[in-house]
Amino acid sequence: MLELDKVQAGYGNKLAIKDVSLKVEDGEIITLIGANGAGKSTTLMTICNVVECRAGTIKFQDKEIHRMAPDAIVKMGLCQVPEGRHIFPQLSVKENLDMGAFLRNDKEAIKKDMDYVYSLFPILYKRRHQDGGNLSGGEQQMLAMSRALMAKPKLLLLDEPSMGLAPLVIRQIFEIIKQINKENNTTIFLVEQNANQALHIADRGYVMENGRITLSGPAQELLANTDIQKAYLGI
Amino acid sequence: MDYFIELFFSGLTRGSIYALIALGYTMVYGIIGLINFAHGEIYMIGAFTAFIVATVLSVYGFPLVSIVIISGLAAVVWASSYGYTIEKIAYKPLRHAPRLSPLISAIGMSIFLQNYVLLAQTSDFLPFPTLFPDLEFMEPIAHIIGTTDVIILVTTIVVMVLLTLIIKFTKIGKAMRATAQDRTMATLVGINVNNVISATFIVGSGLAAIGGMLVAAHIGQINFYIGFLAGIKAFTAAVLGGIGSIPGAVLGSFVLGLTESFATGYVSSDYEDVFAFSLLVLILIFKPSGLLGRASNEKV
Amino acid sequence: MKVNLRGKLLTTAACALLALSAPALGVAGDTIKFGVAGPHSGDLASYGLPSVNAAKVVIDKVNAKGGINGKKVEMLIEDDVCKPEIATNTATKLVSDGAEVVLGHICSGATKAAMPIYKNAKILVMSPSATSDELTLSGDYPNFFRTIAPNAAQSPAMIDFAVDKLGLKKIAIIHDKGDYGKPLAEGAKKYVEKTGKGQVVLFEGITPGAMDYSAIVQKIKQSGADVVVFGGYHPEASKIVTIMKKKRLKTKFVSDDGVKDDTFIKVAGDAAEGVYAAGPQDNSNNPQAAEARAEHKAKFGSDPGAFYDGAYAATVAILNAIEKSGSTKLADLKKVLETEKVATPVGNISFDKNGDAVGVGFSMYVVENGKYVVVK
Amino acid sequence: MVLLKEFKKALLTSLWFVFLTFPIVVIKVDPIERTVFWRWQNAFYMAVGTFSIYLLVKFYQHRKENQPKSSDAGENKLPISSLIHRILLNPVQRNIFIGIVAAISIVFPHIFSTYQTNVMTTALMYVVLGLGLNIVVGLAGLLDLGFVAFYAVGAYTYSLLNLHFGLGFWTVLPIGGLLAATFGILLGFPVLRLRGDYLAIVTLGFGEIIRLILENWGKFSKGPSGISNIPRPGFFGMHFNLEQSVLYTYYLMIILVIVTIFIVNRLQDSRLGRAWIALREDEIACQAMGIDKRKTKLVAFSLGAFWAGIVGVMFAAKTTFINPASFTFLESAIILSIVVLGGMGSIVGVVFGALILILLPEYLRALSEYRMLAFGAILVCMMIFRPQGLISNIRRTYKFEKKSPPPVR
Repeated sequence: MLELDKVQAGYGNKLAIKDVSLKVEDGEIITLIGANGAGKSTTLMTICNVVECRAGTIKFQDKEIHRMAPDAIVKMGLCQVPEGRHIFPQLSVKENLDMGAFLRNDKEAIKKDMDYVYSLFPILYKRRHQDGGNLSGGEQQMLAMSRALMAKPKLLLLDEPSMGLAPLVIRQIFEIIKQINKENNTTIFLVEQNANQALHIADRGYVMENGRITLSGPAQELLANTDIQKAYLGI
Repeated sequence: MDYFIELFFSGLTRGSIYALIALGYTMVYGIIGLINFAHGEIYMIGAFTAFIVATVLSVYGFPLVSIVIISGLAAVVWASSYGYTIEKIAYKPLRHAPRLSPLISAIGMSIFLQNYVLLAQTSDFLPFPTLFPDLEFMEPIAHIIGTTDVIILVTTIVVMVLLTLIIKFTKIGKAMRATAQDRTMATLVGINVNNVISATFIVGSGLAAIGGMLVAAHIGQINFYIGFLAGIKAFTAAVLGGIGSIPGAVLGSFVLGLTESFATGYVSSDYEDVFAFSLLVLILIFKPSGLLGRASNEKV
Repeated sequence: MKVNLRGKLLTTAACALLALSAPALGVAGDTIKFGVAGPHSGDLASYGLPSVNAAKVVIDKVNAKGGINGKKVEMLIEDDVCKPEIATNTATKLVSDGAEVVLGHICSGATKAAMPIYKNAKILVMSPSATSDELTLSGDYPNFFRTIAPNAAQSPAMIDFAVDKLGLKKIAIIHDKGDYGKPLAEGAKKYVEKTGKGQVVLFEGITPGAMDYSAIVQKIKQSGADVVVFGGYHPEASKIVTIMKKKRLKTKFVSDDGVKDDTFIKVAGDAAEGVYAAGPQDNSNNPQAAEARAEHKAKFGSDPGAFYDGAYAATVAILNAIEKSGSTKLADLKKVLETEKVATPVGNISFDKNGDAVGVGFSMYVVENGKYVVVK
Repeated sequence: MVLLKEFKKALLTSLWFVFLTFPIVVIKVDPIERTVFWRWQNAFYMAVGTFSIYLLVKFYQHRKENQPKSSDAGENKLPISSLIHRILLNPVQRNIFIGIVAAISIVFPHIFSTYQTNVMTTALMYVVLGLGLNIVVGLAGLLDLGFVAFYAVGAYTYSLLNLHFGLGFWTVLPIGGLLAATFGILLGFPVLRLRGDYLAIVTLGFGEIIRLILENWGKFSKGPSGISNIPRPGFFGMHFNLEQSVLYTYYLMIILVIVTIFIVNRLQDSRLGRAWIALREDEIACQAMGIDKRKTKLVAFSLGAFWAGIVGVMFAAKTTFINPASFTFLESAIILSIVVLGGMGSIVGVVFGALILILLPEYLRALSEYRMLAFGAILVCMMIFRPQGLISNIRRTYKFEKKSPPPVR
């Protein structure tokens, strides 16, 4: 579904990711784990062409997308929930969700999808007229994910959904991720520092260090890998 | 009492013109954080286009109503085209540049446009054709408020309402708000940010053009330099109301217009601008982000 | 490498210096260098460009006839944007380029800043528009002449007219805060206070270029003035009279030379009717004036702008002096200017010891049917 | 194929510009005579002009893209900029460079005409103004659009003190600077809380207020008629003729520029200078580090204003005439442009910026009425091609070397 081949990208005259190659298959949950500053978020931003891809190719559904405009990429069904959630603070919850469906014109279906995300996160329905900026961190994360779902993505990129949240909320969020993957057959590409949680729900995983992929394999194998246990799982 | 009402209406007229120009400032600022110093020049170009088209039409003997409509449309179309083109040439390449670079580019653009009109047209003051004849029924109150004042007020109100509706309910309006609040995220939900910025410039410029045409028709003259002072004042109004906020720009404009009018009426017109700027300083001391601006308290 | 670098740097520096010096190498030739200075860009360009046109018209005519004493006249046109600090550069540039006489500057402020430089170089300067009293009356600038009457003559003329001729006692004096209008207005106020005729009920300055003068017009109305005496230029005057008409004010409007300009009537239209303005002595029977306007129309396809007549007159007077004296030396020119009358669009003029034109007295004009006519 | 596409684009662009400029450039009306002139030839010139400019720009871009990326860490630098960096970082070359500049500035007035010297003096005044504003904008990051107010304070201080009390140039020079600095503090107090663009508009308003007061308060300032016959700077009672005076003023300015550069350079590396830079980057972090925000900002305002005041005195003495028309907003905009164009925070940059922006309009005089048009266009182009300024600031880096201990201050 998504294929990165020797991708390079960066800021100014520094490269943040070097020769990154990875693959996401249809229907999978893939996770990319790594320490702070390893280049995980840059990878996601490069996929959406918010950060320019300097070398290599990115293919989505067998089409090269690294020269396409960001909005065209979204239109193909590739959505991202960025790190830090990026709620539109002065739009209401409902308007935020509307923005998620910005490129869609099928009113009926949008309505149905909105009901669906409200059923996933009933709290959002309660707060639908509040400004996005007034929500708590966990609610904002739910809103960000819902907003991305409103675009009916084929592939959903999630950047650190657990950041700054209470353990209870984290568990809930990860449950929902699994649910979304199963119910809608949405492929999920999950970037996490919380490697333990991420690897538990993922099918496969990649490990990133200093802008390079250093290790990859089925999630269970990675969980069993002693290096990873030492470095990321704190065991 | 009459005197008070007269001053009040003259302040309202001024305020509505400031508002039409200030909206462009505030919208552009909201979306790309740029003080667009060339905005006053857009206003001037709108007025000039209206002047040229109206004169041509009247020479060829068109009826008055069609002259008003066609020249108004032409002013909006061309001013918007200028706004669009200026953004593409002078600001877009600087989107990731240091913050002050687009400001200087805007100042350069402003100097360029003034002299462009000066060279292509003339340095002289030109008489603007009478577009709005005095209405019969207005005669008894003409000494308090004239026909053009009423037209300016009504037009401004209609335009404001339309703009609010556009911003609030249309797709492009929502995209504008989203882009203003978080440009990266707007990109990620599939908004073409470049198009939204262009649209902002187009709408803002169109509003300024309406203002330009109304003012020129009101005072009956035009030259290439009218944009400068209008631009500075409208900018002041926008900041007064809280830059980036659309209702703020309107409120700020009316406050500024009324202050100037009353300052002239009750104190002295010598210090009209001193009052305007002092008011600005005072308000900003007590409300550092303007009347309706959001306090941009950074989270610590 | 180092040597190479230094070499490059030196070459660059040398090139830069050469480029800088290029304009300085004025070639002394067999032309008479006639400088024209004034605002040719910026907000006040509309006052400066007409005098460039006037000089062009006269000089082209003279050159077509073979020049003066066998020498062609060459124009050096320099912009001063009406700013004192730029005017000093303009003046030094003209002096460096070898200007022998100068037409200009336009604004009093710029003229005052530039004069010491011309004075030092002993170059004759004649302005069509700088009215500041100081320029001639202070005696500081022996090389300065002008074809326009000084403020000192104009303010009393306006007040006398309003009070004595029109019989209006309550006077509102308005000015544009500029270096032309404000001294005029202040002079008028002082004159009223000194002579005790009439009463100043309002004295205010307005902001030039403001969008709307409704408030000040309301204030004029409130003050109960019979007459507005305005010191300033025509754009503001036409805005005020337009608003006055809109507000149905019947107050008379008396103004100055800066308003006695056909552009005022064009711009103000109907509202201009009945406005009085002081202006150089009636020149409607002056064939020179008609001819000067016709020449402008033929050459530029439009009517001339502000100070055109005065600039035309100054050019004619300067060239006449050069021709008669056969020299461009200040003393020689001065002698001719002070002794010989010359026919110009502003009348048959010569100059007094101070440099003010003799024979450019004032007439009062009133707008009737879209034309300025003399008030008898 | 690519070529054809580019041609098509160029054609479309030129058509767009023909449309855009149509009413202003093609039609000219005379509303009184009720005649309309159609200047079709202008549309043609516009089409040809934009077509060729478009192709030229594309050609330039194409060449730039195809050039192999320089090994200069990938950073695109102007040759002149990197050259200057290299020179300044190498002490031997730096001394040679300074020597050459000094030599040029000393012989300059002897090679060129009075006019050139006069213009150069003006440019030098703007160098100092730029350096002053650079403290406020470049170092402390406070956007000031009313800098010209302090310049006016200096100029009027000299003119008025001279007019009423007959004080001489040298006496007033420090007074003008100090008074301007006081005004800087006065302005600074109320606006300390404001940030970014709000600060910009308040300073703009402050500048206008000062100008309007000078314009309206005739009894105090002589109003718009201005003050004339201000004496030029003297030298122990000696009297100069105009040429000598121009020369003298020129050398005075050179000395002032050198002193300013020296002081600003020292300031930049001082505790205070580092506090300013830190304040520019992050106010909150600064407060957390114990930097007194109020004091630091006020010092920046008053120091910047001080230089403006000094130059104001010089200005009044040089032009011998001042009126409020010299102190408009446009002047502030030009000074700000100098700082940004030169490269914020960089002393060499500001010097270059001032020389270019002030000398440019003078040497564009050859273009006569197209002068300001060209000036505006050049300003835009320079920003587009060099958004970070001509010479970007060299951040001082402190390296730990074993033998010499790290610089402690």
